[in-house]
Amino acid sequence: MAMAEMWINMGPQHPFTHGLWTLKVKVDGETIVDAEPIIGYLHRGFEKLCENRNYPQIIPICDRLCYVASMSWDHVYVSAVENTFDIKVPPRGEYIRVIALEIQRIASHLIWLASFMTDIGNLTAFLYAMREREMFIDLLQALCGARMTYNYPRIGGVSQDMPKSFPQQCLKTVDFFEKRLKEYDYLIEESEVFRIRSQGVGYLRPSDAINLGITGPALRGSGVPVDLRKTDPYSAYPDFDFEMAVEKDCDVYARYRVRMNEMHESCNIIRQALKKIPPGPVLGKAPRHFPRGEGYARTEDPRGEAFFYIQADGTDRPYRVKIRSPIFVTVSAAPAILRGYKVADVPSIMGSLDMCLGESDR
Amino acid sequence: MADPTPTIVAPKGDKDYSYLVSPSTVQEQEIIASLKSKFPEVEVKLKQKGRLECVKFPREKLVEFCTYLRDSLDFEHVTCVAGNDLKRAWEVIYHISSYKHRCMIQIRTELPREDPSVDTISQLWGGADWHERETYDMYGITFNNHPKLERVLTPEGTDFFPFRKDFKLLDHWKIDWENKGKRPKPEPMVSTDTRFGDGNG
Amino acid sequence: MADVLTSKKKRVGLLGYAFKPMWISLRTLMRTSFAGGKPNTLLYPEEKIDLPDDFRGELGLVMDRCVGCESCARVCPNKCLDMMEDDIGDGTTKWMPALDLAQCMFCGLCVEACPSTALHMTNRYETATQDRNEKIFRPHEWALKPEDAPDQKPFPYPELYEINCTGCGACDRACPHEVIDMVSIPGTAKKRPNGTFGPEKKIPIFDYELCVSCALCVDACPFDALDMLPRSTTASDPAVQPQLQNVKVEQTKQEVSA
Amino acid sequence: MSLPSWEAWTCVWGSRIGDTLNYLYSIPHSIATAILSFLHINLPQLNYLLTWVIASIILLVVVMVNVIILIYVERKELGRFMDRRGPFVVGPAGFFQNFADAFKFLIKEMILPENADGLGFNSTLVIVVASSMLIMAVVPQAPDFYYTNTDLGLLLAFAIFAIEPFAVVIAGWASNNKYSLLGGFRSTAQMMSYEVPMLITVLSVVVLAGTFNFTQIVNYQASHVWFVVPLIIGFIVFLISIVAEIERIPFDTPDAEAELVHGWMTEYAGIKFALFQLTSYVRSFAGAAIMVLIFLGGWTGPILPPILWFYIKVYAVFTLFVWMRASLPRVRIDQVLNLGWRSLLPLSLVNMLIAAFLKIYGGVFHL
Repeated sequence: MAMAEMWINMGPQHPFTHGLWTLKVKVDGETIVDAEPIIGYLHRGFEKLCENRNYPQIIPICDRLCYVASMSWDHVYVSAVENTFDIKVPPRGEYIRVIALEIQRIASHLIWLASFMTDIGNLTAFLYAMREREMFIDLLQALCGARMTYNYPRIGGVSQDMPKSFPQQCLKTVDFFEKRLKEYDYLIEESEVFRIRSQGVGYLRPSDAINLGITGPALRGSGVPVDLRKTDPYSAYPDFDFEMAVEKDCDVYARYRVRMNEMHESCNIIRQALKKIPPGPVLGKAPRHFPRGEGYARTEDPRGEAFFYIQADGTDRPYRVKIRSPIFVTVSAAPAILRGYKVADVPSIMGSLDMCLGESDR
Repeated sequence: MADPTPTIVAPKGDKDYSYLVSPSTVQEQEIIASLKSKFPEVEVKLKQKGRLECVKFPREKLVEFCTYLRDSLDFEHVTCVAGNDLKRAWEVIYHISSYKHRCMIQIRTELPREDPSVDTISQLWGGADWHERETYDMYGITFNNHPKLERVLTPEGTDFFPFRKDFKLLDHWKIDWENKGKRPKPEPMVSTDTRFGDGNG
Repeated sequence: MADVLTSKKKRVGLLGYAFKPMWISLRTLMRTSFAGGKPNTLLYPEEKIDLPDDFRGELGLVMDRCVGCESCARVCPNKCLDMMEDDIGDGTTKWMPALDLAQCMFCGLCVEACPSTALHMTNRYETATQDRNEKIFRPHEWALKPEDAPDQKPFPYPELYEINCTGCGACDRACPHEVIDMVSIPGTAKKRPNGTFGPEKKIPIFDYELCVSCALCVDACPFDALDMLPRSTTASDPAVQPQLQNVKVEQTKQEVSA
Repeated sequence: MSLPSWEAWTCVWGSRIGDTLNYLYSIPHSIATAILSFLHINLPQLNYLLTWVIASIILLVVVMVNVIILIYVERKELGRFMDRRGPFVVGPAGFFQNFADAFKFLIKEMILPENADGLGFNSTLVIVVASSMLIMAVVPQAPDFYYTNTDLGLLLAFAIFAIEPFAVVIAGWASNNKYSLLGGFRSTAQMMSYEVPMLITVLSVVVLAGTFNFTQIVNYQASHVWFVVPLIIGFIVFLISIVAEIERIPFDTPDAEAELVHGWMTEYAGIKFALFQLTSYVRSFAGAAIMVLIFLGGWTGPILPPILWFYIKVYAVFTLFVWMRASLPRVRIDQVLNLGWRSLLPLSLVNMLIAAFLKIYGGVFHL
């Protein structure tokens, strides 16, 4: 027996949205019957902006695609340009990029953890995660001088070499952070309340996940072992020994564990990279004039598959830039995931998908 | 009476994807050969390792081609659908990737200037749905048989397609240095969004 | 499965109902409250974070060093730098950039582009105001004090990769200061099939005394034959220049062969 | 029309006349007597009424001061649990931050939403605030400091506790907001499912003590043993129930900010919102006080005066609430209800059995 159904507008000003978007849910009592996401509040015409700027000038606005994972977006743009014009990056530049990317991945996952924890009502874990994130932001600040919008990668390398004290500081931070990760296990994972909020909630079938185009930790949480760092390696990732985190439970809890394990693996990669880093220049020769051509790059963003497509017409500006944002696709799949759950599950399910509307709306 | 309340079923017994860990033994050349034998008029070439390319694709063949890609060649994932304004024509660029064979195919389809429409592939891959909506939103390229071809990023009721090349951006304003360095006042924006007719809350 | 990390699930147990998480928060309470511990937060207006030297804060201009080359205004993605004539303090005027800080996105591209170390990103980051118009600065209004100015770095000058140069003269046409002179190299003229000789190959010669390092020639060169490189010695010193050029050419040849 | 006789009042509210050992009677009585003799009025009914009014004001002030300290304690403790500082700018160690917040709420606009039901919207505020304050009227704080000491104190306290959900569901409906409506529903459902195990647990205490009177329950514990020892299951059930009753994390589903913006309070702004927040702390204080009285031996303790022991215990219990809030995530509403009906109700019945067993064979355990 269905009760009177009603539409609830969740957002754009709603504590669970983490950005500006609206989720219209049709509820039957407290059960979600249907949902409709509405995005576009942050649409800045990013691709058009890129068409009106020259190649180096696009890097700082790529930061603004998603300011909790700026480095990843800088990197995917820069590597798309490098793929398009066959620009070589010196090995030291690649290694520093990998270090920066992995630090950024940890920082981004910590932001995810923080916001996810507020979604399910644990403010303490939110503050702990933000506290740890601060250490990694400090590292990135030491690397490039900015805390959020880095503008660090350049076409052909990175803008500057890392400071002398950086490796030591980085190792110290990573070691300290792994201790703190154990604390999180106690605080969050081994708590029964967290288990009942996350287990059996937000099922995402693997076949659905692939068909709907969901990528990244959400896909790996459904038991599909796809991590572009492994399956379509780029940059210096083939040099490192790491594993991709995959869980088979397909629920919110699985996605949580995937991200926590990824943070461990990122720590591993940072250690290996600092050990193996070769000497040499960090910035290769980049042309000032770009020929015609087209190319693309795809990388494993903290949120999924990030993709940049560039068409160059021989001028100093790209003719067409297309950005594939993982969250844009994930939002479109929200109704399929949410159907059948309670209103109270909306924050935990959408939180487990790690929303970021800056990159989604572009 | 509305739909019955959906019930939640744990996804047990779904397809096991753990074989994706190790790459398949199928080479890109075999994929190309297979495509060539099935679609002789389509030109597929290998750009680099794991990167296939397919230019000047005939738009009538698209759904057939994509169905073959998905069902027979294990291209499970559509990475991106991008529109483009070539001025002489419209273009839709598909990037479809295969987790199994670890490769990606780029299909560029040109549409005539006067008829910007192409068949949808969102029935094949759900992930293409919003990309096609966005392409419609930004370029006005219509996708036949698309379940819900509406504006997605711009508000409903927008009467222009902002990424077309003939859509001119405003000039960058200049600071009025004579008048103590004031910036010009922006014109007030009027929202035309009508999506929130459903009361409050 | 190789390459796949699936760690074992932690057991919740009876303690997990409330005591494990409560133990962690209690430990934090102990650490922050007793034994001289203190919470992790900084009391912001009183305490401030330590910033690295290369922190990218508010922009500052060293007026003495500015050569008016407009590199910064050209490279700025937001067009927040606007060139204008302004007083430098002693009554004389100079062509310098004005700043609209409200448009600035602190990317630092202008600082990298500035050849004369006249632009500097300071450690100031508290830039909030009530009115956006307060953040529009004429050149002398955002000038740095001399003691805050960064160390001066050597000017970069255009260097020629001879192997790429076709002698088209685009750099000569782009140069605003008549630094570049196109000179023919004797003996490089190609013999045509009909026996006549074509024009001799030309290369640019730089008069570094006049150069302001604006990099317009580099931007103009269609074949990437020019690059801006810092030179510690006087660039016009004839004893140094040929050697440098030889090194460059060898490097380019190695790159090509590789 | 004449005022009702004293006896009519006292049959409900317990004996107050001649209760000279109660400071909350003797002090107001002497003030009232002084005022009336100064005005040369000799009306015993008026004296009684004035005493009552002054006693109410004193009680209100005592509760409010406690609540303000409570909020401060919560913010500070929560800060330390979360590795931050809590308030520290306004006043010594940030003590006056609450006043600053209250002042901020005072200067905000009081909004009545469009299409809201004005009467329901505003009357709810009165009902919620008044009923919550009223709980403290029947809860004695020391043998010589109580407002009333009626024989049905325990039952009356929970009866007043249960008024709020009605007001909440009215508030949710009258706000004309879907979040408020859902919040109101949730609040009512949660209250209903937690009243039952809580009252059964309370009943087990009553079975052991043989009375509904708070003072006698405390005296019984003083002469025998604190009820937390024999009725530990009941204590846990009561703790969970009271946290659900006063709607704190992990059971704050009616105003879960991540799901329903602020639940039934969403549309209330300014001082109305501040009063609701204050009320929730009054309810926390009352819940902690009742818990102390029926399980933790009330005001009994060595050396220190009873009123101090009472407050020490209340603040300790409140710290437990804060600690739980700092550590646990929020439980979903259907899980809250499941917990109430499927786990706590059987447990409370088991606890009742234990109490009955102890009552019959209590001599063995000196109970």
